[in-house]
Amino acid sequence: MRYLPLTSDDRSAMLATIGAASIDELFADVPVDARLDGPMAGLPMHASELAVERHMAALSRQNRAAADGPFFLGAGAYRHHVPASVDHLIQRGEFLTAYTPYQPEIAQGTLQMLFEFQSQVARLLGTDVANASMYDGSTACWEAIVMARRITKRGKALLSTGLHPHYRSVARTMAKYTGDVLVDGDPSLDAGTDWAALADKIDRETSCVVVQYPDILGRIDDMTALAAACQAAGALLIAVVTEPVALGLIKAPGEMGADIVVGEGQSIGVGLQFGGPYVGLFACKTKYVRQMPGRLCGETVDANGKRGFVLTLSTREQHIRREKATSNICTNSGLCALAFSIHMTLLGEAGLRQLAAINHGRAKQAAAELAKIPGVSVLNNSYFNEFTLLLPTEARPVIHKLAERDILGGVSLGRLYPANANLANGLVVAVTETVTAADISVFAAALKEVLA
Amino acid sequence: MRYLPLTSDDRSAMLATIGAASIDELFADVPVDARLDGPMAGLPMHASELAVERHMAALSRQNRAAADGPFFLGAGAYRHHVPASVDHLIQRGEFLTAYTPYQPEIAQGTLQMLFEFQSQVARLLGTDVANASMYDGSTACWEAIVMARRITKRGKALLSTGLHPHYRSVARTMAKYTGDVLVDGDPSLDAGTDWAALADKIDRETSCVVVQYPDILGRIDDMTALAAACQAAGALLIAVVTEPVALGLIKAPGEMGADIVVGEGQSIGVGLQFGGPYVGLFACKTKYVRQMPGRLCGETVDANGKRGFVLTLSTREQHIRREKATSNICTNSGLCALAFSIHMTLLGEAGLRQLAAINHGRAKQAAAELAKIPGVSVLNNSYFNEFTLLLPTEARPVIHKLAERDILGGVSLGRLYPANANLANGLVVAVTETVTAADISVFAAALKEVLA
Amino acid sequence: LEEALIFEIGSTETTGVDFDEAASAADLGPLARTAPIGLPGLSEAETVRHYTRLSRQNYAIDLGLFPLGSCTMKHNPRLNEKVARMPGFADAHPLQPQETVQGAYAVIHELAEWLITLTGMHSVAMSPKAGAHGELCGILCIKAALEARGEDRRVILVPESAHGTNPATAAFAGFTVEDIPATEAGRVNLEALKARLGPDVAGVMITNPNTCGLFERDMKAISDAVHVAGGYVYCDGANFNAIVGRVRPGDLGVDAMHINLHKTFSTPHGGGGPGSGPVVLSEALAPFAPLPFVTKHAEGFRLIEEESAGEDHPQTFGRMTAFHGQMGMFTRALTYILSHGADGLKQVAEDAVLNANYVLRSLEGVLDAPFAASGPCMHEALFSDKGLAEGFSTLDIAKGLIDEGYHPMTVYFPLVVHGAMLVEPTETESKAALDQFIGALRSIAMRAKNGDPALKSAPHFAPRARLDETAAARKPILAWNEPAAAPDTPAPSEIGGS
Amino acid sequence: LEEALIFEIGSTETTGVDFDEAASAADLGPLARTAPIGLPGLSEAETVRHYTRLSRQNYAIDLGLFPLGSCTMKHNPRLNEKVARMPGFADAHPLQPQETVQGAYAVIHELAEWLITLTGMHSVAMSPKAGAHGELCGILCIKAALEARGEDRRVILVPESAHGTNPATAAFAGFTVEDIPATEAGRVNLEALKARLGPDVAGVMITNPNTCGLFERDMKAISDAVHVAGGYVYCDGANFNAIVGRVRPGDLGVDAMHINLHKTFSTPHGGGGPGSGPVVLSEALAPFAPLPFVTKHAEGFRLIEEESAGEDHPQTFGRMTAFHGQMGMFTRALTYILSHGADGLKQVAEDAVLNANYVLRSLEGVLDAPFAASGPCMHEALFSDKGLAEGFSTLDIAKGLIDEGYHPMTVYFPLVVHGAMLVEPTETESKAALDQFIGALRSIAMRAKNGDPALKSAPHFAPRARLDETAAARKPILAWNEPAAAPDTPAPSEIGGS
Repeated sequence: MRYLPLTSDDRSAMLATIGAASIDELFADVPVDARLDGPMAGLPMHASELAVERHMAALSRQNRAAADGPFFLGAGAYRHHVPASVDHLIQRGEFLTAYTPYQPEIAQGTLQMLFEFQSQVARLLGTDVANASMYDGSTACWEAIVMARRITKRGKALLSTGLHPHYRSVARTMAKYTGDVLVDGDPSLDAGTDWAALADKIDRETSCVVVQYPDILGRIDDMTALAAACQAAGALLIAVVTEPVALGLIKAPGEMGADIVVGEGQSIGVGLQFGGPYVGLFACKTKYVRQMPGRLCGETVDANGKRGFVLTLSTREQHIRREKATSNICTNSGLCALAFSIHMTLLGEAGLRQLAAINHGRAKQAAAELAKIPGVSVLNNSYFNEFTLLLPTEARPVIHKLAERDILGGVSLGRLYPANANLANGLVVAVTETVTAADISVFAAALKEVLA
Repeated sequence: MRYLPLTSDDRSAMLATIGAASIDELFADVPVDARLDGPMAGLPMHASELAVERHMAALSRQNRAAADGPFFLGAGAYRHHVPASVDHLIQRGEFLTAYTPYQPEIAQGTLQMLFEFQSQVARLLGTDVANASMYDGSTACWEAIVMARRITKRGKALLSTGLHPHYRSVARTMAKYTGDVLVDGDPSLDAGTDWAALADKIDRETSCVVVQYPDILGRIDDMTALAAACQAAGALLIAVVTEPVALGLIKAPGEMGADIVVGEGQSIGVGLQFGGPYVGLFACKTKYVRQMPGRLCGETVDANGKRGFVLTLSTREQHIRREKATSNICTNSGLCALAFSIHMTLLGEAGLRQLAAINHGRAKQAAAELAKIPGVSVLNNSYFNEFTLLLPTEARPVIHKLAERDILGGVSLGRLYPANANLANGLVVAVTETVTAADISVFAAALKEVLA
Repeated sequence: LEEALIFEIGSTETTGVDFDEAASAADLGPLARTAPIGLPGLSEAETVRHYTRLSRQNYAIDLGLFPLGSCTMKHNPRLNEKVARMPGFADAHPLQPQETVQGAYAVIHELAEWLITLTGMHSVAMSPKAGAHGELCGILCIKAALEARGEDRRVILVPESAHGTNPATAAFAGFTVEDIPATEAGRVNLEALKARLGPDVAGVMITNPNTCGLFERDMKAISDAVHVAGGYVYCDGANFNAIVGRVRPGDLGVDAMHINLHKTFSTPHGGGGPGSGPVVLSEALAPFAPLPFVTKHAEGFRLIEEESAGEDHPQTFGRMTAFHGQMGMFTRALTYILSHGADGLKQVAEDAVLNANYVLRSLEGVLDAPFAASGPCMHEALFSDKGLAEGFSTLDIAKGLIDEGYHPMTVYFPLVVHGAMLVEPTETESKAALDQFIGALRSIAMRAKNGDPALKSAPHFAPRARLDETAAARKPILAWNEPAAAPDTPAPSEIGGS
Repeated sequence: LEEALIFEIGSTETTGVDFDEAASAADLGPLARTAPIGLPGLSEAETVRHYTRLSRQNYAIDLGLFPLGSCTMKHNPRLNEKVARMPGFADAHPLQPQETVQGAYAVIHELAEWLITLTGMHSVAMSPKAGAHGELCGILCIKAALEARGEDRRVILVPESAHGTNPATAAFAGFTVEDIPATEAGRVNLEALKARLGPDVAGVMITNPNTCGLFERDMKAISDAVHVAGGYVYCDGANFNAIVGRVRPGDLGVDAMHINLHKTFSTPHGGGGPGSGPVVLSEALAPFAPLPFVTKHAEGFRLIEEESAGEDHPQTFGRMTAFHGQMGMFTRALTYILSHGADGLKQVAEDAVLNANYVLRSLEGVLDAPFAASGPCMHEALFSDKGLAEGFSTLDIAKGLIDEGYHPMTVYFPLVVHGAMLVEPTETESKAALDQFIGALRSIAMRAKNGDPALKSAPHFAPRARLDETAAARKPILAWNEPAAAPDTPAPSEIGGS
């Protein structure tokens, strides 16, 4: 078998060295009735690379890939063009097949990259420091809420109704068990955010306010006043960014006073990947760094005085603190962080700004064209590359009819909020640089037809 | 522009260092009327990676890829499964973006690989030594004929009618200019090779006899007697192998006395690639090594006595000998040789033998099934993984009708020998491990239908 | 071997990406970003060079044996990488209409079936993003099950030899953690465990094979006792690679177990992640599994998420992550599983155990092997620092191994052994590679026993000498900042002003 | 940094490839291979490790500046690699029915159009497999044209500064080669050339920009003179990267010129190949171009090969290779060309020339630059060994550069300059990278001028010290052979026998 180098002769010689008569002897500690004899019944035997590749390719072809036609899905995962060099570099064996950098002398590649990643993320989000990445945006959001409780010693979190409903679900799940109280709700179909109302709800029990920017309906707003209200009440403002490309064009949450900024970094370098692996961004003010979850890479010097990097502040972590750790996390999303960092390096500030501007321009173009369809209107009074369309009918069946025409026309609010009939006519449409003018025309024409 | 790192500031600073007022000054030696001002008219301007990828992907989709359906083409290029690790490894920047190993101290990766490649090729072909690869099989064949002239000081080459017609064309082209006399012809539809007849034609003018093994119609034969006849007449026997996988199952030409063995290595590691780049194999007896064309890698030691590898015997080459060189070649097919060597290492002797046996078995299965079709018969009395079908009608239109059913059913002799009506009903069918039993059934059913 | 930071070589004006159009003017008013962000850019050529050079400062399994115990650094097949990049997997959106992603659902379902069969369990939650996330999933299932039973049990028992994540997870979910001591032989003390069981105990978290590399012989007895006492058994499956295809945890009474796809099933570690931690569940815990998941029906696959969970899966404890989990790891793991098949996976476990025992027996004469007398180990061999010369420690052996061209083994873990060295060769190492490694480790061990002072300053042949971790933690530098103007190149204004 | 040979670590029984079936018995009689072949196999893990480790003993453009003059080591974009692997290109057979490979023909045709336009020529032969193969193509066109004219001209004039391939090519095609001297300023001596022209001269082969890195100012005059004398002008286009988008060789009277796609158009060098050498042709030579080629028609693309050549292209000199040429390089080159566009390609030439002049002017004070006074260079800067200390040579500078982390420049070429050092930075190097390189070269040059003995034994920090090339050539070892039993481990029978 192609991944197993031992030959039968090797195995015999090794058993002799060990002093065992058979492999089975090495499993002597397993109770006899739990020990399986032959290969497990009912399962296929080993297969050639050719056969496996064929099988998986057949499954892959049963999916409609985003590139196969017009594509307008967002709602927390965005399709951007990832330069070929990103994928080339993350496949270098020295990155791909390395472990957590426990031995920094021979892991400076990963460590320096993480230090650069942390620096890029902190700058992008407008904060002081960032960690070496989390599982994804949704778990980062929940960790931020828990972190706010640790800092404020309070247990009530106010969630904006504009927070991604899946992020809300994750927070609710965890809160059930940690005992946090969450105040949340479904969004209403307003042109602007619910932040002013949220500011009014802050009280002395409030650990944090969580807002998404742009929010699930694509709306953007200034969070300066909300940050001030939080600060006045001793609560933390947590900002969630699911589309970091936006920050090439609009102000960073940290600039506007957010205490903790978390995000989904998938947009940059990682790709859609049917939902994962993604890369959670986690950043905060310096003063909170020792309450931060997750890995951190820091600069230091070696015995010869050379600059080098190490994992640091690990006294917060589970392998030192066990049940007193800041979280139970013991991986980051290293390879995705690498992809993010490479793509960000390729873009640079100039490229990111241009990419963001193109996204915004393309979205405006699409919104204008779609709003011309009778009965269709754009909800938002402001947006980056994603906006909510209000249809004259339920959006979910429209999506399926469009899919029959090979158009993936967005995410219906009916899917995101199945229990809320008020939202059923809403359709969240994302427009990135990968969308062409022709795609927009085809989409608009088809939507018009479907709605007719 | 993404591949150009100089900024405008850099350019100005550098011009200042140089002491030139403008870039144009650096082109002062170009006559003014030949100097173009702006970008060339009528051509597109630079484009994003996204746009270029889209354009090329659209062109790619206008081809029917081999994997898209049943596929039976061979005739000098064979579809085999290439393990994913081969492509991974040849894309390592240290291999991909290195130059010819002119500085051996920092090129041992390429050099050791070439030494291993040469050793593998020599063993596979049954010869003493092999070079570091040629452009492809067809040019290697022609170089072998020229080499035979250098060695024997004779100018007449006898080409088997079983030699690939494109190889014959290449040899004819070159012979027109070097002055060699070629004796050749189209194959006749016999079950066996023309080698016995060929042996009779050898005379004192004959520099070499060139036979293909398996030949263009898929026939295989023992070349021992022919080798003896050559030796007796002071001529060299050149064997051409276009399907090296065969040598896992059948005797190597070198074993049977061939003096020079050349081949197309594409089958192992390289893939179809619409005809190139491929990798020419070139091997011979030790006594002829200084008459060999192309690069050679040899073992030596460094100043500290460590084993190392260098390009050697370069006194045969153009950069030393100029017009007295053994050939004008100054590249090899390094990256394809690497792919060949990696794939061969993965296979090993056991794997190669099994692969060859599977190919042969699958071909026998296909031949049996196809021969059941009324009016269809198999020409060959022996073959490896490719055989010639005789159809009751012209094969060329049949091929197109099969293509309409998404079956690529082989190479017609009509395409290979357009001027020879006798061969028009012949169809060369290759069957490798990538062909499934279902593919064979589909092909047989469709062929039956088309012929009905 | 120094590579400057991107902040030192890049510029905010440079970009390695082209666009086909100029950006149109935005009308975002006061939200428009105006201040500089400070993100350096490089051309593509410089970018490729920067990261290629950086990569060469890493050790990796592609370069040599990587015997980190409990981390299972086995070969990562390249077919996995190729498959994960097929457009139907890599370029599909998690919220596409269900009819357009049947192939993706098929992958999730097919992998789920394999995991269920291989573990002999009832069902599996696929969405946890890593092993620790899986632990949380299992513990939340237990908590939900207890709530459904109306019981308020607050204690989770964790053996000493557990991974640090185990107590962290239990504490995170609001449980009180209590330790259970190990026996002299490096296993859970069954009697101590039994003695602690009672109506306040929610369950146990146990690692099997355990972190000493030993199989918990009493696993079934432990499970039975916990079940009788009304608790649940969580098994940390990080070491499942030692028994895959040979033992089914379901047969030992386990209620929940996470599987690290990057350990047992060869998905790449990537310098620390991403992981993937599906959790297999017993029938008792299955009703509480998180959303979303995939079910198979005559007409195709269906995704169960919030909308339909009400009727299909009412007791779910909720969603653990935004989407479906680590799809990119599912494709890789399934590719690996199909490549090995039932026969190959069994061989994986056998070769992993064989390799570990070979290392154990080849080195027990030179390094102290505390549990060697208690029989064969499983997939990893444990040694201690007993017998090293005064002033020499496990750390010196680790750093010495670096100079021999190896990544060190896991050190100072498990905590039950002093100066622990945990060696896990994995099944993808050849005998020749093991012999070479054994020779290197033997020579270093002898140097540490003989007190060779050069060993104290190892590594000497790595990109860096030993790094000052204390300084890093005392005054953390976590992001790059523009250096202050160096004193020897003062800005003109400074000169004027002083 | 030693990696054993596969023959030393592999075994003929081991394989890293699985098959789904047992081999059926073959019935090949006496042709069946019975004797062992001796091909070692490795498992996939070992294979990946072997080649990964080997690769790390190479220097490459991905690791740093690679200033090999006349070799044009520019950045190889990764998009090119991705495109070349698209299944429609990588997994298509050269003999597929024409209607199934229209996209492949479109690539060939689109690239051909670009090459024709960029060079201002009439047509292009795409099939030559490398630059030297392209030279042969061009010379064969000239020979065929002369034959068509019924003239028997046997002399090809080649300037001293030509690439060694030029005379080799001409000789191979049966011509007599005669040298033309260079002027003091490093260019072709126009008068000497004119003086040699006559009815026996078939043509000239000239490199422009030439191998001294200079543009041949008199190119047009040379062409005119050759044409008047009834000959043809072959231009070696290896250095086309210096003028692409700025100058069209067709405007200078060139009849044939090969283009190294791996130089000007960024296809990877791959440690020595594959190359790709399309040849652009003037109207005079176009009728003789080799088969096959692609033509465009209303209904699609058509391949002209032996069958239809009779009517469409009767004067062709024949086929140069089995199939269409280096398709894999065509996709890469076209990808690169489309990425740059007309504006980008012009910038490529300008930046390449700018970078070379920057190196020339930054170093002319420390290294002798023989032609610096004659004006700007093109894409490469030429230095000589004049002024080095007694006993120090160009080779020492080259080996010293290795220790500074660079690949050396081209040395001892062109032959017209003593101890030549030819530096070609290419356009993909940043100013910062050039400054660092200039600093390193300056420091080594100073050491060579001051006679630093350590330089004589450089490199000290490379995988190998200087290798003994003489020994390698004297008694060539070109393939691995099982070593004879070492004297200290004699086989028992030997002991008995002696």
